[in-house]
Amino acid sequence: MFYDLYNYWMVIVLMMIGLYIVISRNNLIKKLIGLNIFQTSVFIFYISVGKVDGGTAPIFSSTETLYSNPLPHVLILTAIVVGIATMALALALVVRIKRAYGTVEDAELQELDNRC
Amino acid sequence: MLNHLPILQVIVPLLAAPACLLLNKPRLSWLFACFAAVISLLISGALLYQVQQSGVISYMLGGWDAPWGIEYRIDLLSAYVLLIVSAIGTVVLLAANTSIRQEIDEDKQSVFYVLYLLCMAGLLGIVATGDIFNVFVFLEISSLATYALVAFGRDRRALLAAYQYLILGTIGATFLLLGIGLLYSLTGTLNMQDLAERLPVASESATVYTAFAFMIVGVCLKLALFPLHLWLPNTYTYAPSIVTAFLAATATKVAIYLLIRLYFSVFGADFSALPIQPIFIGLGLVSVFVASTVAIKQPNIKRLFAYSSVAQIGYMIIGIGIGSSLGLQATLLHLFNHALMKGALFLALAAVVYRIGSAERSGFNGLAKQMPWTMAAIVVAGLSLIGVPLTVGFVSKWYLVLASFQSGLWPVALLIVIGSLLSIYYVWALVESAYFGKAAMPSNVSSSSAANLSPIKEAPLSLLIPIWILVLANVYFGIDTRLPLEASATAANFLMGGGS
Amino acid sequence: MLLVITAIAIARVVDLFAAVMLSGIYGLLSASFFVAMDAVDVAFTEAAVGAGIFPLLMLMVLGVTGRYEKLEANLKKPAVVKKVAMLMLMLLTGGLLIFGTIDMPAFGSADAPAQQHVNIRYIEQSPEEIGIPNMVTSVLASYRGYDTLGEVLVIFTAAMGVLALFSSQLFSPSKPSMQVEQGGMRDHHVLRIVSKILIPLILLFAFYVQFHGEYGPGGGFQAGVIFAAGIILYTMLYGLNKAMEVIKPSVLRILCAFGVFIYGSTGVVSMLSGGNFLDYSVLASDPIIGQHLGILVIELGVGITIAAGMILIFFAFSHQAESQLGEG
Amino acid sequence: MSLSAEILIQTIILLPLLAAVGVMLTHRHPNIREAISLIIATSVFILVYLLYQQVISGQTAMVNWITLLPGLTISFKTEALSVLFALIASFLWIVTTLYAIGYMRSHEEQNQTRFYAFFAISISAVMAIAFSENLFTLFIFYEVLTLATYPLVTHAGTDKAQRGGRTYLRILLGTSIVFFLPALIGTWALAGNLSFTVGGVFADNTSPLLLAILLVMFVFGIGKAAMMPFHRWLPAAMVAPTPVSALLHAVAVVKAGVFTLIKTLVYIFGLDNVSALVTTDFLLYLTAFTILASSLIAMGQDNLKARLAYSTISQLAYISLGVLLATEAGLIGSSMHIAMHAFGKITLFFCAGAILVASHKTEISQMAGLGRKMPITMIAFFIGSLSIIGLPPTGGSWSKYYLLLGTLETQHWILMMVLMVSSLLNIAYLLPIPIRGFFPGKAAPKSANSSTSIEEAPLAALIAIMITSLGCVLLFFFPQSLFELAKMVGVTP
Repeated sequence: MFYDLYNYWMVIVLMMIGLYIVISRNNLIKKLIGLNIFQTSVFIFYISVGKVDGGTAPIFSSTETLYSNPLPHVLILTAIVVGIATMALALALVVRIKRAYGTVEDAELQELDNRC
Repeated sequence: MLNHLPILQVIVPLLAAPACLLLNKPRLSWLFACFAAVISLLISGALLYQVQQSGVISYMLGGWDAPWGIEYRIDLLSAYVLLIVSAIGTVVLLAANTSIRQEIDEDKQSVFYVLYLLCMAGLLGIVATGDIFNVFVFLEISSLATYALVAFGRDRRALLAAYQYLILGTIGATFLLLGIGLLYSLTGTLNMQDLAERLPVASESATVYTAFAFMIVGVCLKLALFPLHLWLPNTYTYAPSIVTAFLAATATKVAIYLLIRLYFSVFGADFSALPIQPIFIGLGLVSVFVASTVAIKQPNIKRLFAYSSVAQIGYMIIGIGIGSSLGLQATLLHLFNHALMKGALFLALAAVVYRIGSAERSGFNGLAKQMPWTMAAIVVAGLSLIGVPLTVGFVSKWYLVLASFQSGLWPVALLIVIGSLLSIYYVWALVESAYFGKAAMPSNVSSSSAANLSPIKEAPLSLLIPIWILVLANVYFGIDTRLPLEASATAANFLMGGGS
Repeated sequence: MLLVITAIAIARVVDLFAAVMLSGIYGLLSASFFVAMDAVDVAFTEAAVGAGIFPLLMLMVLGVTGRYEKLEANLKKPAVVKKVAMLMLMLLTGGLLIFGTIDMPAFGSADAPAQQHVNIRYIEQSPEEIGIPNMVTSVLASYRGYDTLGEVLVIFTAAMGVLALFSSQLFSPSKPSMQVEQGGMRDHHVLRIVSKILIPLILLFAFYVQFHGEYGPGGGFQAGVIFAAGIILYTMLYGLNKAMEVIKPSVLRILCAFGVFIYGSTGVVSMLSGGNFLDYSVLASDPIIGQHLGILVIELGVGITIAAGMILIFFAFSHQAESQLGEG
Repeated sequence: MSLSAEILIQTIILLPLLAAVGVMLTHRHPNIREAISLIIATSVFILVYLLYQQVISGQTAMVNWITLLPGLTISFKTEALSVLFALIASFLWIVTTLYAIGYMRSHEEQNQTRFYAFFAISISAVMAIAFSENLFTLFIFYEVLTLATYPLVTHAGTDKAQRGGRTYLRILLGTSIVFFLPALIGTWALAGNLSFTVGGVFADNTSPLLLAILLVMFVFGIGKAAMMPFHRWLPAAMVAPTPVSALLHAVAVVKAGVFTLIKTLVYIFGLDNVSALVTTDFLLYLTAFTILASSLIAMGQDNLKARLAYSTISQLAYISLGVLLATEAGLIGSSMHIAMHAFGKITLFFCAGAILVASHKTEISQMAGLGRKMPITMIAFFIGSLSIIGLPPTGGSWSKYYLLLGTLETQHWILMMVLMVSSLLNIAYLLPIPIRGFFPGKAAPKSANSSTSIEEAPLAALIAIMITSLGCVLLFFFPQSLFELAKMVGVTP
């Protein structure tokens, strides 16, 4: 059983690391990197679900009969795009924040806000 | 064309968005966006009618049958929510031109309308679809658009608010994604209908519970249920007023819809191995009390009503938590009603911001003399928020209390009522300062500089008309309750009976 | 697993530059993992995005915001309680997930429900129904074509959002002050010559990927990203202004919207020809040819939007970075 | 009569609204404005009187306006108690308008148009309350009345007025939302029906415990009845101009409260049920406590209006007590006391206002010797006091008599004692005012010096005072019609 689920558990560890970075770090960019790890771990999870032992990539060929599941791949393609889109927007926000406040540290931002 | 209505509902604003971009003239973009919004409003009306006449409409995208392709599935509930979203979206958009011209640089205005349409299309897409992964995709469309819209705010804190919202929203969405993945790994399908059929087979497994928990938490992040509401006040406060009006009236409503859909349709109402109902009721009550109490002290009125939104969401969650058909009906009613009243309130605030430049409480002193129509709108919508008879707010409160009585939850009923007492406090304080407060300006500012400031005038008609459309809707549906009542009753019964 | 180690390293490292590099490595690693899991299409994309676009954007932002993360020690109150609470939250979520996985079907087993239900039709019938061997593409573009439309719109939304966030000076004529060459790579003749050969190849490859998607891994999205990468390379070597002369942002904007239109109108046309939205079978007399045609067209739409969107985002960022340098 | 009762009811409710509109339209011409108020007030009274004749001859009528929710309608019906209440309120509206004209002009109040307009709206709400067919309709107009009177209470616009207004609103809205509304919904959930029905709406097998809880919630929820922990709004509302205090807080608002209470107890619970419930005794003693406590507080008040306010609280408790006794005599006593107290108290308030206008005095201690200057006012005050105390030859003696009879019948000796003691207290805090007014003694020579310029109040106000004090006396000699109406309460639908 341990081996059966090994992959999933690794995913969980990755996820937790990502999530930890997101909520514990002060730097806005670092948070985003964490968010990226977090999202990617979910991608890995999906792909793991789709894997079939002994299967090959789901491209039809006359010699193969066992394929891995194409559906998760499709979903994750979409999810990756969504992820990068989110990142792009988030980074744009960070740049604007930097220009407006002069810092990208969460705690400093809070202080600046409280002061005014 | 009639059988294509479900997809047109979403596609019209969706494709209007890039078209809007090509126009590149703010005024033209606005007109075009309005045009698209009105069309989608008409479509949603037609859809509701169709569903009432002939039951659930199912539309296969790409011509592939349901579990393989993506299905659009419009039942009474989704038709009802579609109508709310497109109606509010349209009315707010009508008011947008005036307010936006003042709050946003001219060269960005057409991009604003593009994003607005995208956001609206995303929300409509969430409601219309019958495919759970498709929900995720459209959720992201609307969320990304929302983040950008919020960042339009003039205050630099808007950026920070958008960033926070983005982080939390993405975590929420990723949780949802994870939940979807877990469900998929168990059932091998993504279609909601199909999921509902296949889940009972697997329902005793820990994986289903986990999936359920993650999806619910993900959605609750989006709908700002109490401990997860932190993003909402900042977002609502610093976003452009129009955006706030739109978000408050629609985005959280769609999240509630999603919660209902997941809870009742996908997992089934009798999925009761977890003590989910007491949790919902408890969280709902805490939301009502904490948020209302915090609201009382807010110096910024936009923020005040943002907290009040959190409280109102609490009411809806209580309705779901009660778990009876009547409770669900109360939630659905409140969904509709809250959209009307918050739409009206935030639009009226937009008008105030338009004239006096901020929504600080001090600015409201004596404002009733200068902006009588706007303030009257705030009063009526505020009364509705409190739940005074002859306004819509009363109807939903009535049903909520009735539902808790019927389920034997007397203390809950009493707490709900006491909760609405808190709303009297914050609404009345505002009304009082507007009507009886002395305008602070003339006394503080020396007469010479007061002369320089042009006197505050009533908001322009382009803002007043949409505001009063919503206000009158508040009153009209408070008196003639048949439409929302019937729709919500049937939808609730359908969900309770047919969903499990 | 390497991924975990990298992730932990990212969490520890204070130098943001290093963190970004590591996350690039992380992207590559996960891409190779995807290959091992038979997900070649995904691996392709992840490699392009996770190890390419994402670190690139990150680096540009770092150029604006500064390289080092401030240690918490420098700031007030480390808040032990908060940390403990976070850790608890972490463990709780993780624990719940592990609890959730206990009942999951074993990894890789062929009879798991995920492999059974809907999947069977995709694998067994898609070659006949759609007529193309790459099942991922057929699911992506046809069975779940609507999701892909959504995906395109997400990129479109993001591009719009980025545009909205950055002032639109991007579209105004470039300022002369930017003409100063800022050393670095732009002076390397070798690089210039190599890239002169390389960039057309990259673009060519992009087109190959674009139209090859039906048979092997690839498709509109990957092609779009590669195309964008080519342009980005060009920009890095020749400077933003020159790149913007070659491809005008306003044109990009139109292209971006245009791609969405291509996709959408395919749907509308199929609707007008009597099918449902995005039902390609009705596009030609023979359903299979219709499917072919439909997929070809929408992949083109995807490619155009993605490429235009990515380049637009990149331009916006680098414009921002340069103006920052100009100010500083 | 050619007019059908249905039309009468609706006209009665809508006419005051028309008056409000008319008042607002003619705000530039005070004379026309006030003429409109007077004319409409008179016609409303005539209409109510016509309705009275129909009701006394045994006819009933019902009007259904809108169905808000299935089973929840806004509709109106004629009934004995309704007519009784409407008669008093509409009659006193005329008188008060007359009085207000004199008072407001000589006092030079601001925003008179707003005053008359909201006044008319309040009356409309009162009429709607009077003729409500079900508890739900009643509740709605109960709230409307609260909101419509708020601008009247805060009329002065000063900080003090606003504070008073806030207390007013807080307690009235608070109780109605925290207790009244849940009780209402609870009733709806238990009985499925909110129509006023003879004998009550609850089925026989309804849990008595629940009913007992509901009863308490209703009694507390109807904050306008000023039951004791929730009485504070009444003194707070005395910041209002005197005509407002007179009509609204001696007549319309507080009487709407006890009216609601009677309606609820008689037609929702049914008197038989009420007497059987465990909490009834508790409530009875609470009313007794209210009577005594507020009388005692009243004695300590030097401000005339405040003293009258506390007196009102105690008199309202009489009415609540009567109906809680749940006997025929008690009920008759309560119903009649609505009328008697209305006439008595309004006279007293008018006098207070007249004194204020004429001499700018608000404190009782300054009023010694005033009887010489304002003999008519002080005589009227004396008559009003007698009626409140319950001494002949005033109407108040009848209702007191029936209330006592009620306590006798149910053998509540303690309550009887309370009533007696309270009457003594009434004497102690009311009668000294006119007596000292006429016979100041040597203690207060100062007032005689300073008040040389004091004259009687304006003529319009004086006429009003005379009418109401005459009313007090007349009601003693001709209580017949009121008595008949009161006897019909709870018997005919």
